[in-house]
Amino acid sequence: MEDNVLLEVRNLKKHYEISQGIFKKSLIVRAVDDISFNVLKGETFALVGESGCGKSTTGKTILRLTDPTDGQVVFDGDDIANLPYNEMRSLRKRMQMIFQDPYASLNPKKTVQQILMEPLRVHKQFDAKDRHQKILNILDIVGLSEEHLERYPHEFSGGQRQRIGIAKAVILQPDFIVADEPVSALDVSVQSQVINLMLDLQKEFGLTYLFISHDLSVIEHMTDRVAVMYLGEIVEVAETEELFANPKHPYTQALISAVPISHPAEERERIILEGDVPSPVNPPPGCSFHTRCPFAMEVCRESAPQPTTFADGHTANCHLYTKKEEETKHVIINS
Amino acid sequence: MSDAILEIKDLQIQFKSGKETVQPIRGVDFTLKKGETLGVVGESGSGKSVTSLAIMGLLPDKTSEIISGEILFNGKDLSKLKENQYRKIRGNEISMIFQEPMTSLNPVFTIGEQLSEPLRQHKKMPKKEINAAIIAVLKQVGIARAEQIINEYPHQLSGGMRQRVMISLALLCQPDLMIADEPTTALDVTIQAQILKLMKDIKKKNDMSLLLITHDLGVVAEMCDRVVVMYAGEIVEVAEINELFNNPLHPYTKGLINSLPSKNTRKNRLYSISGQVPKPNEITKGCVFANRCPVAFSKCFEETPPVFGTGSHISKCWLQDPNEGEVS
Amino acid sequence: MASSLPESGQVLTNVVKPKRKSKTSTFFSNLSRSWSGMLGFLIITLLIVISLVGPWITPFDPLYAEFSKKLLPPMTEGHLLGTDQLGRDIFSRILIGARVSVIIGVATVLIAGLFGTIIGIISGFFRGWLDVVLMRIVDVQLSFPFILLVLVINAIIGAGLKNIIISLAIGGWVIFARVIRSEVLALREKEFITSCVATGVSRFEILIKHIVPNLFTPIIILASLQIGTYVIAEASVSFLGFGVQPPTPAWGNMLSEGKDYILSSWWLITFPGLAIVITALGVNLFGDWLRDTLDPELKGE
Amino acid sequence: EGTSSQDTESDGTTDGSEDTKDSIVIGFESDAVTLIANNDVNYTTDAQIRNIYDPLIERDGNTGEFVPALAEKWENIDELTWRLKLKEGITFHNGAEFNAESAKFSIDYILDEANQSYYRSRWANVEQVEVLSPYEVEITTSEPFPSLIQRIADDLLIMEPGYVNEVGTEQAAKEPVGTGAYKFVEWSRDNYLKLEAFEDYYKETPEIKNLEFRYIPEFSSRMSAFLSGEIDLFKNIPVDSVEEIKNAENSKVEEVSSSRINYLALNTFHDGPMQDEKVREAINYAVNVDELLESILNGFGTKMTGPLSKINSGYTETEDYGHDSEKAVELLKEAGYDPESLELTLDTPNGRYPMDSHIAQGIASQLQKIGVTVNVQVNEWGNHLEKIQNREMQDMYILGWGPAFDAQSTIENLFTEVAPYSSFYNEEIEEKIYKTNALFNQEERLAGYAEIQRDLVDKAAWVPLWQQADLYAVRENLEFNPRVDEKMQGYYMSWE
Amino acid sequence: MLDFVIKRFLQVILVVFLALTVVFFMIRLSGDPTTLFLPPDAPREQIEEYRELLGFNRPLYVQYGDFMINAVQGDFGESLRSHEDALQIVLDRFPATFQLAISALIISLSIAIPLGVLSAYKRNTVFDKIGVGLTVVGQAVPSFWLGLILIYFFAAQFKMLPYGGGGSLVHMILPTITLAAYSVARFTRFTRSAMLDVMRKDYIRTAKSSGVPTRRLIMRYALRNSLIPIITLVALDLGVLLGGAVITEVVFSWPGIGRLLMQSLMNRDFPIVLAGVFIIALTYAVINFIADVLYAYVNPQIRVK
Ligand SMILES: Nc1ncnc2c1ncn2[C@@H]1O[C@H](COP(=O)(O)OP(=O)(O)OP(=O)(O)O)[C@@H](O)[C@H]1O
Ligand SMILES: Nc1ncnc2c1ncn2[C@@H]1O[C@H](COP(=O)(O)OP(=O)(O)OP(=O)(O)O)[C@@H](O)[C@H]1O
Ligand SMILES: [Mg+2]
Ligand SMILES: [Mg+2]
Repeated sequence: MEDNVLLEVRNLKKHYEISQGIFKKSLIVRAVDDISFNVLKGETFALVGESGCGKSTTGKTILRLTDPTDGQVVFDGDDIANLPYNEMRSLRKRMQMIFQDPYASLNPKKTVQQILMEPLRVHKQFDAKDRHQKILNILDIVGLSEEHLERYPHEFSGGQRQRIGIAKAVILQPDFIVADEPVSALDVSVQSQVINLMLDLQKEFGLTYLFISHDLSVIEHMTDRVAVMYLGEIVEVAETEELFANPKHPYTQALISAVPISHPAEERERIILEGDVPSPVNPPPGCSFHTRCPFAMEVCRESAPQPTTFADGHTANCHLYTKKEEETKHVIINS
Repeated sequence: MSDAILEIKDLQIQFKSGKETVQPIRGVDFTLKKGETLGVVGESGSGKSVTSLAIMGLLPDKTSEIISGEILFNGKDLSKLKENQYRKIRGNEISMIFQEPMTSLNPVFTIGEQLSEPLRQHKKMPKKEINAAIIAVLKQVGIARAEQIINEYPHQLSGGMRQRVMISLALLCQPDLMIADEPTTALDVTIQAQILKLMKDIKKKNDMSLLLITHDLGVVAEMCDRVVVMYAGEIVEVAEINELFNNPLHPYTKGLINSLPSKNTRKNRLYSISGQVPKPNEITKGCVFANRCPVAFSKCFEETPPVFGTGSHISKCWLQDPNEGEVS
Repeated sequence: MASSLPESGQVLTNVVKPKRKSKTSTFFSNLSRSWSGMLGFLIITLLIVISLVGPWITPFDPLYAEFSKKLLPPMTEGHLLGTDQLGRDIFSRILIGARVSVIIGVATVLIAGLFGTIIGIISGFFRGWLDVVLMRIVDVQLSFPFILLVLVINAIIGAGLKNIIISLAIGGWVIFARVIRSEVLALREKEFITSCVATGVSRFEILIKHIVPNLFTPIIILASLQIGTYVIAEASVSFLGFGVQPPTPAWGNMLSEGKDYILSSWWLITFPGLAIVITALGVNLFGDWLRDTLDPELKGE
Repeated sequence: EGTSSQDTESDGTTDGSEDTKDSIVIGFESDAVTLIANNDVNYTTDAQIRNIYDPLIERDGNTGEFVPALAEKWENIDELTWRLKLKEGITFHNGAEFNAESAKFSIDYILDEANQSYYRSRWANVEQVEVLSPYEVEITTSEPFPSLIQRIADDLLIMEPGYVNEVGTEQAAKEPVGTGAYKFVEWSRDNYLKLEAFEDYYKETPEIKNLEFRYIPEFSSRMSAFLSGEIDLFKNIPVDSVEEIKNAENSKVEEVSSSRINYLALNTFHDGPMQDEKVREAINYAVNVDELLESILNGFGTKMTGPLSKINSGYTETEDYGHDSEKAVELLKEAGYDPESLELTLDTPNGRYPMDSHIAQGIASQLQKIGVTVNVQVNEWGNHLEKIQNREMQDMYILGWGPAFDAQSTIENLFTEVAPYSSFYNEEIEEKIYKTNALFNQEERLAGYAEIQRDLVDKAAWVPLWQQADLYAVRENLEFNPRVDEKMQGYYMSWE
Repeated sequence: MLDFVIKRFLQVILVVFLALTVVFFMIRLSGDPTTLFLPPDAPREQIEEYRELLGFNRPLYVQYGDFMINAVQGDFGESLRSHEDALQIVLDRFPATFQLAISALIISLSIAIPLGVLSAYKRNTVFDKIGVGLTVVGQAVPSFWLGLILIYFFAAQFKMLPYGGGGSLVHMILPTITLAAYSVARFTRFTRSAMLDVMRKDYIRTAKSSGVPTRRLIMRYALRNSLIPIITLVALDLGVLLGGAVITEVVFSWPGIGRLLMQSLMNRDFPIVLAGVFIIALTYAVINFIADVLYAYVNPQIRVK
């Protein structure tokens, strides 16, 4: 399995400092706080969690779009986190990103042609003629055509823009793509088109995705493995089917149970969590979830749980499983 | 039809911007019965919000115009009301919850000040009673620290809390009809589950009718008794909730349901509707969905379909035309 | 390759196909919809035309003093707007004065705009201590009334066309630096910039190819709004005797020279004053229109 | 004893009743800088405080001749010694007595560096002041100082030593005490200065009981104030407004030929055509002074033909160049200049002298007529002066000089090498100037200055323009005789 | 709050310090004033002597150091002409300027806010269009010109009002109108657009949906929201008013700082110029500071943090 790993994230931390003026100590936002996971070649690895839990920050830090506070990001053997700026630039040919907002992620002053030409130019791929051919090629793949080349982003609909964004990401034929909520801004009917495109591209080019989303049904549909984040930490990692069938962490359980039903006849037992996600500025001590956890125990308030591993790389950070006897009790309650 | 609390008949709304006019609502008909939850689903831009604002009489008065149709509330046509008559209904008999809890509360007034407004306007209560009433309603929507919260400002609350405040604002005068325009879209799933449950409970307790606007079929499935499906400013299908999911008639509804990831085999291509929603100015003759419809035939491009169907399940599709033999 | 993606052709059926108008024609069709924008545009055009062809269309030599004809009221002896205390034709002088106003407005906006923009870009893009220092300077300067600053500088460095431009520019660059900096800051956070970084575009190229082009709109809007301020400021400073000096016919010093005649020969200050008002009005109307059409967000600055 | 003052003294006097008006408001373009005497060299300050302080010697309002004021008589003992006999029985506003000590104190005030009096620059030659008797002082100078009397008349005002020593100069500068016709009442900076008649004035109690100066920098505001009756008198009407004031009801214009002269300097310090005598002559021919005077100044001014005006004690008649364009062109060509390609610079202040920048533009037009291009450069006054003093002027500039009552101070300060104000310098002439200055014999002196005047005209040292006309807007029924020395003495005014 | 105050206070000091430094050097480099004070016939040696006496012959940095050391102690030196304390001279004029600026501010606010609100409320009506038109014109009229015209009509032609000058309230009318004209236009425009902005906000729609009548919506809700940006503008404009007072003071013979500063610039009376710059920069900074505090006060989002 080891040789299969494309990306390895080890103890990654990203803390933002919010200045409060000269006289106050600045606030530290623990956007990502010590997370580790592996992404295997060719798989779709999902990050799921509530708003503000640090999904995007993780994605951006992995691509070195912001510098990590601490930890390592090993991509195909290179530690990205410590790579010099210029080497990192050339490595970007192999790792790309798809953004959430199709309206904001394209420069309004550039034509499609210019947008797609840029990656080729920057990484000195092909000569002038071949570049044009390559652009036409990729446009065709994402479902646009030559007549769109001279148009500006505002002349397209949301779905089409997302296609342009995807085209820009795959034109260099990268190995790895971070897709940060690529479909959550899109309408249902267009969302499925884009998901299909991503699936097709993965097949076509053998892509590896880090797929960030808060939409559990999309994650269930298209990803291979899932990491669940809560307040800057990963609380559970498992293969997708395993996770949905057999969630271990109380938060995962609540999350899955909160998804609206897909047919009116469906009956579902709900775990309704109390309250809101705490602020990452001063996360609660101990297990960060204990403030909302229906099973919170004394120990949860005091110490942070270590990951417990179950079968097939399924791990969860929860005190329920660090004490064997309690584990059985609660799993029964919640499954 | 006496049990209808809200009846909308052939509503058409036009917007003017500069010299151009667009007509995003081109014939909306539906009925909301007393005590029921009616869902309105449709993609972005299909006219859900405009319809709900029209019911509340909150369309911008200079640039918009109801060019035809009636909005009957308890038999009274709201669209003909004068502003100060309308005012007596808003927040009193009909109230509304908006999509964005972040921007829908005034940042420079305390929660208490904002919540006292409907009571001041409609109930002429003394100050003390107002406060007591507010606290009671806030407790009802599950806010424990109600006494403190009335002195706080919106930015001090989280998104979920704010949406609860919005709901209590809508509840204060115990309206007969509540309109909720995508009340949970901006919220996280766990919070969404809280709010949906709350709304269900409250609706039951207060014996209200609820018009729930959303683009999420899951929310509809969870909450509604009946569903209206809108597409590009028109209603394409109306049905009982189970009927809609079990036996959708309009190809658009079918497409929507089928493209839900959960309806598709894992890791396979999803069912999808090609193309995208036409902009209001691109709509010409024929069925509005014809250009995306996988089963469209020539008639669809020529003539606008009327409403077909009997009883509670109706749809606007030539395929439902009893005179049309061929069904693909 | 494309064959594996059966849907690709179909997606296009609904593509918006707007008639692609040229930029100028959209500009004019937008303009024609707003009478105030149109009026502003006409005034500006007229002003520019006058300042270009002024010397050839003046009915009299604007500098020639015909002593026997001094202080003629308007519409006498062929002097449309009368003559001044030296018998010079006021209409001709106003026509030539337009050039000074245009030069001052444009030159100041170019200098202040260029300098302010560069500072704003440096500050906003590179941040760090440089930003802190530059913005403190901007703060400091903003804590001093503009007109007074211009006046003090002009009094110190001396009067004259060149110096008034310099002092207006020194007084004016900060606004540009402020606005441009905040624009750059906002742009930096835009996803399309992040997207460029993700592509591997170098910082320099991001700045030149992606940030700068997106600054044109705010710069143009701001510049058009500032010109009016400069024209009025120049007139004020000239009025106080510091600005453009006679005999150069500038509206401000025409007013300054004519102010002693206000009670006896009203036309001496009325017409140059009106010229200033109309110019400032035109520039403001046009600037407002530009702002409203190009960037509804920039209101209020 | 006072003859008429006693009966009017009542509470009502300050306001002035409708019928017998006894107060006057004078509009002034700017405030006095300070109210202490002998410090600020400035017309506005001096004109105002002269109502509070008296000089030892004053000038006759019509002729400019020296007449006794606090001094009874003065004599020249030798080249370095002067003796003044003072009047007796004169009191200051505070009751103190005026005597030789006060005179000595006032001169010493100028001489004491600590007081930073700007007058000291002209008094540097005064070595000491000695009190010979209670009413007699003797002034010794370090070198011959023939213009000492002029200095005494123009600069020196008498302060009360007791008062100044008691309250200090700072306070004395705010609430002055003198022997003048008016006592200080109130001073609001940049707003007004209010004075009231000094009952015990040594001449006679002034008829005008209340004298107020009001500061109005803008002419048009001043004019409005005058027309609406808020002020009764102001100086320096622009020539183009004279008619209007004449026509306004209850108003009149008073005019006097001032001692101040205006000229066009031809700069020989600057390396350029002006160093050539022919060119200077050509300019003299080309400039039509009569036309300028008539058309720009509306005739308000008295044409000059040489360095001195008629009012000057050393005046001698010199020949007028007259206006002759052809001759001008000829001379230029002789000097080797093609008028068409000659380009000259003409600097002018703006608003310092009547119509100054307009005159400059007028001169430019006139030279234009013979083909010479003239670039008029208008300077802010401070810059103009600095440019002259730093000798940075180019070809020509406009300047005024005054008061120009006597030959020596005018000629010495204008036409020697150290004095930049005409920017003309000729070694021979300078020699003559110094020689003449040192003469003590009145006749010889006059003859010497007459010769210098003719030489200067011969060499076309400058283009003499005119004596300024001082124009005053005056209430119709106000008795007011404008003075050649520009002073505005409430004492000499009265309502009819 | 305290640290906010301290921080702003430091900023004020910095502002004032830099303003003084810059003006000091510019003014010194602009030339030497000695000759202006002396009689024109003063001999050369005398000029040199005075130059030395006034300290203008020393190296610039020494002059600067001296100036700063004294300025810190509140001593800006003596006026070069009257030898009085420069700061005191400026302070004596301050009330007049402040009075003018404040009354102009009060007048413009009391006209502009109702007008702006009404204009926003009656958007796109004839009233609004005329209002907007007038405000654009109002911003295009140079104040000195307006001042002259006002004098022409009211003082000279109709003799209704005095030409200006200090004194009673009547004297203030014309200068106040002149000074206020521009701000009235600006505030009206700004209030209008702020109101229109706020009226589009979701929370106004919320209030409307609770049945709040339009009148109350505007007077209570929208106005309070609009006031927040207006406060900042007012602070900025008080500075503009103080600056604009220079011209107005000259035109209307108003005995304030602006006119003094003008004269001192002309006379090269440097200590007064510097003291004037000091007072204006300080006032301006203090006003901004007050505005910030006020802003924080009316804006709960800042207040609580
Ligand atoms: N540049 C930044 N400066 C300061 N704090 C930041 C910054 N970017 C993100 N944060 C904070 O870090 C936390 C994590 O943000 P992040 O954007 O990664 O969340 P997310 O999981 O992607 O949420 P969403 O679903 O809303 O996109 C949040 O609390 C956010 O406020
Ligand atoms: N004030 C307005 N002026 C002009 N057009 C408008 C206005 N408000 C809405 N529209 C247009 O009306 C159409 C329907 O908008 P509406 O907001 O009702 O859609 P929606 O179904 O609520 O969509 P969403 O899910 O995005 O909220 C859109 O095309 C929109 O552009
Ligand atoms: Mg995110
Ligand atoms: Mg909506």
